[in-house]
Amino acid sequence: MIALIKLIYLGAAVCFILGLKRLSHPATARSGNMLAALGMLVAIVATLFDQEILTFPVIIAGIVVGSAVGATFARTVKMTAMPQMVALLNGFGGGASALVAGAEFLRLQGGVATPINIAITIQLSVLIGSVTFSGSLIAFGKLQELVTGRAVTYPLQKTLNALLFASVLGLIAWLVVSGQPVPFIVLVGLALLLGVLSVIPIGGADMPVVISLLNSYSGIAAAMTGFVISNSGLIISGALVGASGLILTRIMCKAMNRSLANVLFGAFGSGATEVAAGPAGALERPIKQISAEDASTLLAFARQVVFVPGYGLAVAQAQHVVRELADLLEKRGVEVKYAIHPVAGRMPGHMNVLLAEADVPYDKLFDMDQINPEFDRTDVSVVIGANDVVNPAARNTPESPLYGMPILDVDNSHHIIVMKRSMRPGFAGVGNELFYDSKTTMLFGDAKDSLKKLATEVKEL
Amino acid sequence: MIALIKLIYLGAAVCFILGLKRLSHPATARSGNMLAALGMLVAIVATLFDQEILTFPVIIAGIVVGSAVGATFARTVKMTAMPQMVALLNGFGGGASALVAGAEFLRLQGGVATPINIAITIQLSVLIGSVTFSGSLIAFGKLQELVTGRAVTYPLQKTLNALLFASVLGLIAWLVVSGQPVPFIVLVGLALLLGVLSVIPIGGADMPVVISLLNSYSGIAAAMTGFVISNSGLIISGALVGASGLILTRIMCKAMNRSLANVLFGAFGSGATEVAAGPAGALERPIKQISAEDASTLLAFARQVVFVPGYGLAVAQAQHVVRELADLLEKRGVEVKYAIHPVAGRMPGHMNVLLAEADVPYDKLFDMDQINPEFDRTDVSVVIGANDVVNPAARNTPESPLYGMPILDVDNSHHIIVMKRSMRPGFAGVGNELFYDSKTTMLFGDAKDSLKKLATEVKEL
Amino acid sequence: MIEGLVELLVVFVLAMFVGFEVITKVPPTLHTPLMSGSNAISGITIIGAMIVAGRGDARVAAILGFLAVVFAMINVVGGFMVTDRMLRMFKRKKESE
Amino acid sequence: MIEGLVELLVVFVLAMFVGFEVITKVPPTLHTPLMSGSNAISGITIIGAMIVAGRGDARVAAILGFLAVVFAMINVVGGFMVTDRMLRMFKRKKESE
Ligand SMILES: NC(=O)c1ccc[n+]([C@@H]2O[C@H](COP(=O)([O-])OP(=O)(O)OC[C@H]3O[C@@H](n4cnc5c(N)ncnc54)[C@H](OP(=O)(O)O)[C@@H]3O)[C@@H](O)[C@H]2O)c1
Ligand SMILES: NC(=O)c1ccc[n+]([C@@H]2O[C@H](COP(=O)([O-])OP(=O)(O)OC[C@H]3O[C@@H](n4cnc5c(N)ncnc54)[C@H](OP(=O)(O)O)[C@@H]3O)[C@@H](O)[C@H]2O)c1
Repeated sequence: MIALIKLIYLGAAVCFILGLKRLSHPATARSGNMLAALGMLVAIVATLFDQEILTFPVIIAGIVVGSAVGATFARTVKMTAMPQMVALLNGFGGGASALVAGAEFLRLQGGVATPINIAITIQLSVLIGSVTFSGSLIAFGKLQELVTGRAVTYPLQKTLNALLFASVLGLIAWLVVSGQPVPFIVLVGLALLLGVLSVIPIGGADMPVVISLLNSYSGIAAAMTGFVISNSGLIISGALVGASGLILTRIMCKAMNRSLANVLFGAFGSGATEVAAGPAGALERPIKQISAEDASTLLAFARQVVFVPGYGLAVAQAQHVVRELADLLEKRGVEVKYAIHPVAGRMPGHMNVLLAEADVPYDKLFDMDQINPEFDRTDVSVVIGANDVVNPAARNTPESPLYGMPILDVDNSHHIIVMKRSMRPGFAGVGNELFYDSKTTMLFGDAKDSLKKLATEVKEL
Repeated sequence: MIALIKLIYLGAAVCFILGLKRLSHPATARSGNMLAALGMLVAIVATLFDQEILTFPVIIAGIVVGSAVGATFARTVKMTAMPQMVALLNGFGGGASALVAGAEFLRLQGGVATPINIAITIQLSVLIGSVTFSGSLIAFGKLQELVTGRAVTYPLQKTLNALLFASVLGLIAWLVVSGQPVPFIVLVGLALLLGVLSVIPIGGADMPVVISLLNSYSGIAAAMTGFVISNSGLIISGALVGASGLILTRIMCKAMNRSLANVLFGAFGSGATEVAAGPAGALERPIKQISAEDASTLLAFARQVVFVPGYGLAVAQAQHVVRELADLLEKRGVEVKYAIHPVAGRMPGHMNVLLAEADVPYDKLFDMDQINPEFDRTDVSVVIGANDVVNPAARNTPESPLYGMPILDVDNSHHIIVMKRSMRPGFAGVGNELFYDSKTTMLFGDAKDSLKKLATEVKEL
Repeated sequence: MIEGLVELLVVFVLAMFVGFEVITKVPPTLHTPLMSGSNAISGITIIGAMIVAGRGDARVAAILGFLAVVFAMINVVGGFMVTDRMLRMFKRKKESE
Repeated sequence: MIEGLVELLVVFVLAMFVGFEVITKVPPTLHTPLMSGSNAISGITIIGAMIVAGRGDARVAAILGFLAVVFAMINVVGGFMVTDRMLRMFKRKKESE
């Protein structure tokens, strides 16, 4: 029986592996997710036959409540709130690992001395699980704007965090030796605090990277739990998630051309830099503005128009209007394309998801590599609430924090219309030469309003 | 202590994994091999501390003898005899697994009843190990031309092999139940026979695929041995090799555009097809011949010459002469390139190794994809003992066994000179339209002789 | 005991390798679904939660067990469903191509 | 006993996955060295051979053990050295590029 259950766990782990493999290719992603879910179902059912399980009511109650809550979350969440949703779910996963380890700790209190390896893994499991829990909740709060999205900094921040981390490790060492439950609760408290304090100094826009990292942690927490209860199913799955989360984090950092250390400790997007770089340059130099009327004429008589959406599109929720405008232009014979930068917006694939929601056809979306050679032949590029991803400083200014990031070369097109509300900088907090380019005209205002005006004008032409 | 040894085995396995990863990229391959060797060394040293080991003389003697023999093999083998060397070494590996399982079987005879899972894995280990051993030796014999390289076929061959296989499985089942040693020896005998009979019907040129498959078997045999002695180091390494061997086999089959089943059971390169397709076409239709003198003039005054080496280059050992001729032509200002087809010759990378031996600069060798667009601009292509890899039937004749295999498009060049000894077909046993092309001229004779003549003529020009 | 730990460590290391190898060169478009999908997989801790909750422990441990099951289940169900919702969106677009 | 077997099976399956993932898209040039390199790794059976040979068994088993060590060692030493010889050849060419 035990052997059979273990075999089934192995089967579940194989499902997870194959599921993850499929998840990393667009065509097979959906079936991959289903395969992984199937593996989970099988593992859960098999566990019901585990001989260690004596009573079912608590389990069944837990499963029903958890499933209901999870399903409600998943059903009601808006597409644009996906990143914070993932953060929240991740927090629950980490919390569960910590709780399992806690229960195990309590149980072992009664009997004989806990073997040292179990003691260590229990503590690690609690530590990682609790950090994941509170860290994920903060990430959720930042993205949901319950907590400030800015990077919160204060003096001696790093020193404080390092001290906290050291004392947690010290507590674990102490616990391993003594096995007393009181400092155990302290450990939980400190671990939760550590999670909060390490995520607080990170800017809201870096949250996807943080979530990916915390996701990796929650995998490792699950693996640790596996060590605690000697279950290789948990270990495999946990390690899988741990490793793939790390890789994903690295891939995301690369796409932004920043190091993980810079993301975690760089306090990117803190108020300080933003103010310094922003208005200073803005006041001094002349920019050209354009009226909605003129802009619409420009668009209507162009041969090729490229829309370059960015974070502002998401803020303004302008995805439907942009589609409407595109339809109008296409009816007039204008070739319309969308240029999708890999880190436009605030989560990976942000623009794809938004535009997909507005039913923009898939074949109109172009990757950076595909669209960059096209700008030469583009009459008008319309930058809709994008900033950093079209900042030429990434090519020209070695001092810029953006330097080295591949960007969309909109400045190669004949005209550029930039829609934003002000001269404020974007996520990286730096000014943008593009706005002062002789070919650039600014159309100030909320992106949705501006686009609506354009659409009305084009209709009347 | 045991835990430490196990940890070390894990370390060794990690070395193997990283080594294999590096081995699959040209730039890192050599360091990968060294890393794997290091892992092996560490594993061997750690094993010396295993508590099961009571006496050392036998071990030391075995290690000394084995190392000496292995090193001698490795030092003295000619570069061109590499495939058979690998086959031979592989055979020893498989044999070792079978021997270990055999010794374990003998030991367990004395005591209590053998647990069923151990009994099964012992038998499997012996079976796979023995098949690998005898199969590899036959592959070695074929390539070394101790056994005929042709596909040996006889009536009811497949039926016989299937029966043999079934009876081996039957014996294993019987053994598991009874545990008697006599049929054990029979098992070994039958397994050896099975190895011989499954490789005999495969043509010599398909041996690289067979060796890769047998290599995969020897990995699985090692893993089975790991199950027998409950050693996860053996299991990991064996499974690694087993899986990578399978993948490699598949990659190689794909490069030849054939299925594994076709390689194993297709009796490709058996005498039958060869005779049927060969001289029949050759006698009827006119071909053009060229003298060495005319050919050398053609070459000397060309702007670009592409050499297309094939199996005949290896047979004639003409790699040094071709280099000499190329040097002479280059001195006269002719642009010389080499076109390397992925399955030219009889082993993967065959041409690369040969030409490397003759110090042909690496950057003069071009892959199929790189060189194919170049043939348009090529004045003379010199086909040196290649046949199938330049056969246009692969593009035009759906009935041909070559159909679908990507080939070198030499027929796009202005002139083609083909060097071979006769009109006999190549490995696939089919005629070649290229030889009747109006742009093609044949230069009959051993490739080395012909090239020498050409070199002499070019010198005198 | 320690020996058993090493066995488990072997499994852990191998699984890490598999994880590393499997997730390479994912296109940025798939980062978010991949993140939430693998996040759902980390809910495998549900197994541990079930074992702890079903052991019929004393009061505090039982409450912890119940909470663990709830938390893990939220992660699992929410995770897979959210991922599917996201991927369905991509899918639809592809077909209309 | 059977349970232990499953644990080992877990390791086997995971290692297979690693093997599959690691060897993808190898260029044909490297097929032969890769084959002989991985072949040398399969000589890991030397560990089993050493254990069997060192156990101080009765006559037949001892002979088998000795032969096993010899065979495995030929595979290991020959395999790695041959691979290195091949790769050295490639290497040299690259530098002259
Ligand atoms: N995609 C990811 O996964 C990810 C993850 C982490 C970080 N990031 C970072 O996020 C940045 C993304 O670049 P991005 O160009 O998309 O965005 P951005 O550089 O942050 O710029 C967004 C612009 O949109 C404008 N905007 C905001 N709300 C608007 C509204 N309602 N109507 C019109 N305009 C509005 C803002 O200007 P106003 O305030 O003047 O309107 C701002 O300049 C990159 O630096 C990237 O590294 C991305
Ligand atoms: N590379 C691999 O890994 C591999 C593995 C398995 C199978 N194969 C198969 O092997 C074939 C390789 O194609 P290929 O074009 O290289 O070879 P091929 O098609 O076998 O043709 C070789 C030609 O060389 C000529 N030749 C032999 N000895 C010669 C000598 N001393 N001087 C001059 N010519 C000589 C032969 O003609 P004469 O007898 O008239 O001289 C023969 O036509 C493919 O079918 C491939 O699928 C390759």
